[in-house]
Amino acid sequence: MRLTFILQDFKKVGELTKQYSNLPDSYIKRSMEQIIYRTPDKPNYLRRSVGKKQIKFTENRPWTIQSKLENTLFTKTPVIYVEPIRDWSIFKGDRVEILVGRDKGKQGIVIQVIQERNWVLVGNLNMKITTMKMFKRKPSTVIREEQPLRVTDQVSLIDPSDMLPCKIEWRYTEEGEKVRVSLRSGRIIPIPILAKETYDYKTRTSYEEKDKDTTADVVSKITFTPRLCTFEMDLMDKVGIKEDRIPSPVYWY
Amino acid sequence: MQMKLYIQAYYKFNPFLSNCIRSHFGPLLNSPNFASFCTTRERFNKNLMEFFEDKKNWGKDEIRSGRSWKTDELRIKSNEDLHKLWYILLKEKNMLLTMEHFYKENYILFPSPERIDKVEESMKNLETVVRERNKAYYMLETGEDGERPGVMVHNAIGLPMYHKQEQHDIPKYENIQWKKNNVHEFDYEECREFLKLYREKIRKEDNYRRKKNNRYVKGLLKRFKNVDIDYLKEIYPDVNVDQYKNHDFQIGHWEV
Amino acid sequence: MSSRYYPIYQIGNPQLRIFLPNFWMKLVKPTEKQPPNVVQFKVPLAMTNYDIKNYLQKIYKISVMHVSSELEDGLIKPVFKNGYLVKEEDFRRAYVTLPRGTEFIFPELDCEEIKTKSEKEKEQHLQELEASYKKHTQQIKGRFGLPTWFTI
Amino acid sequence: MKNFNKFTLIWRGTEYEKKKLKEYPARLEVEREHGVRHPGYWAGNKFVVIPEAIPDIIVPDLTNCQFKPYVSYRTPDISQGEFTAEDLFNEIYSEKIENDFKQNKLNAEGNSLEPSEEEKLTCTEAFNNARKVGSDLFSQDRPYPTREELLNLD
Repeated sequence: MRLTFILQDFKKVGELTKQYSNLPDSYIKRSMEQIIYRTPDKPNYLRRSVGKKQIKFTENRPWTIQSKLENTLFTKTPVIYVEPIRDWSIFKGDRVEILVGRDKGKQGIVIQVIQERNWVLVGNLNMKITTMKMFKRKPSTVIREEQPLRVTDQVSLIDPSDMLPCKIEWRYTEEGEKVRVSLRSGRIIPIPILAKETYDYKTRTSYEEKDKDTTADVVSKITFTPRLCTFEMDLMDKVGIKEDRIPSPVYWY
Repeated sequence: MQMKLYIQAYYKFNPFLSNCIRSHFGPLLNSPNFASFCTTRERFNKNLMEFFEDKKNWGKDEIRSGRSWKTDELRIKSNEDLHKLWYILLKEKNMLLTMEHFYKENYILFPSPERIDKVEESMKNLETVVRERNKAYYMLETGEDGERPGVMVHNAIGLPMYHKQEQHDIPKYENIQWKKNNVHEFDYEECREFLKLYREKIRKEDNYRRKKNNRYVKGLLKRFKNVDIDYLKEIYPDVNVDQYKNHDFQIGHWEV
Repeated sequence: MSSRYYPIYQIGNPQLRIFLPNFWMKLVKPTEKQPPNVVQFKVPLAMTNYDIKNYLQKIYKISVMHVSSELEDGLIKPVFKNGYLVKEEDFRRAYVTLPRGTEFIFPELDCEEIKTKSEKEKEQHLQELEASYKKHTQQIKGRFGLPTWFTI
Repeated sequence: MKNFNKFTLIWRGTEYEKKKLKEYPARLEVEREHGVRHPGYWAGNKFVVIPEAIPDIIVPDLTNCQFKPYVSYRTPDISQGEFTAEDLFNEIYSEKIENDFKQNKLNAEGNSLEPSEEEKLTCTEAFNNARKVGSDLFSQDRPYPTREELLNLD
């Protein structure tokens, strides 16, 4: 797991969300920005584009349709102040105490991390209740949704030794591993297994291989042996094409 | 065997006599050796249907797939394997593009479009590995990198531009036509005013960005009490953070 | 066959060979009525007719009799109502004729099935909700406001 | 939209418009570059095809190929550095040079007295061998000028 990351810009997608989604960077970028026109890649054009490049990050992930509906072309994106954090310390699956609001003092487990806004969702706590009204003689329903909590001051990690909230620090062990340590008791708080979970698999070994996936044995097989030839020369030998004509010299300019 | 070859040759040069041949040598033609010359409807449909996805996946909301190939994984593979993989990826890309168009025409969302990016990424990685190998050979034997060269030159207006060089059969000083079309020199006195304004534009943009950062840092200090100031200085080196740290109107509602 | 640089030809030069072609091809439903052995493709602008023929014959093993292609402009359309115009990318449309007697029928998607599938799921969910609501109302007949566990 | 004016015109329109275009030939000179590379040359109005210039694709046999377009997440992490000229040298020449040095088969200049086939290759021969293939050439992506390059224009 990559723990060393820097959220340098408030416009960028967080590293943890990328890790969870397992999507290529180019796709996230493509789905986020709504560009209407881009100048062609030719020397007589400067690199310009027309369209919307920023979006407002919310609980909806930036590549989904919901976020596209929120950020249409002609909506203004407000400036959102996000406190920069050097080392992210709360992960999915952590036990956490809420310090603010209606559920103050209750403990719960983190379901989701929204790194772009320094937010965290705690399971079955800090809920908002909304009623969907009657429509076409259908019965009305009540929906409960978790509301986000700020990582920096609205939530704190729990020390496993006495189950009370504590402040933490990142330190190195003798073996060189980077670990979280609670300042009060000096105990290591291990990173939960749920933090490694992604959209496609729970753990790597339990991943189900799909129809169009190359198996692990084929990928990790070494077949390359260096020879004094280029890629094309090697293939010509293998296919069995012989060529004697030598190209005449040219001027490059 | 001779009979087969004879029919093959005959059929090859007279494709429109197929009916006559089929009536006589029908069972022979259906053998696998004749597959390349077979003109039944099934045969062609099969090959063209490679442009489409498997029919069992049609109309699904989501089609799961693995990740793209990394450069480190491709560096292990031999040239022959890379050659084969390229064509597999190319076929997959063509299939995805046709399916994307196909769904678009029917007004339905294309399921999991990130597959296109995955395939393109692995094609890009494969190309870099091939280029590395070619470069190693050329640098060892000839001392040059064997690729198409390019140079940074100045435009006729005076702006820097990357020129990708081309092959020619006559030297540069003889080629008058090329000189007319490609001007890589500029008169400084003529372009002076334009360049002055262009520089001003860049500096104005920089200034705008700096001011924006300043405003943002002010806002951060106003809202959050325990900001990591050393880290803030690292991220925004242009902004004078100490100036805003203890400013009067930046202090928030909390007790000092 | 690729968007990379081809070396120029001078007399006595070797054959131009391409190992890693990077042009794409889209099979497209024909816009107008056509004979059954003609197939339409969308290809990049830089592709020639020779390229298209070789591409299909060697990579997909399809025997091609004739290829003709034409350039087509991308659609010009407004971004929103009465807004500014934007042009999509240009492309080349290729008409490929297969040998006589062969046919290619363009497959069709059952759009209605897919569209109704999601609606059906929604309806099912609502029906279940309605059933549970009816059950609930019958249980607490005559004593509204009391919780559900307050029954025998 | 500003950029819309940048798109160039092509020959189309009614007869009246075409006549007008003929009066102002400056507009006709503008042509779009499609990037098409014709396999041949123009002799007057006739196009002569050169069979060597028609690109020939070399396709491998894909039957019984175990590769597929995606990779399963089960694969262990593989780390392999870039393949450089130094690696190639170590693989091909270094052993022979060591052996020759031990057996005193080296010149005063450092060349071996009994050179192998690879050592006999000259610079131009090696270059010609590589270009004999007649393949297309890779090129670097066009770098965009940096801010410093744009500011220091002299």
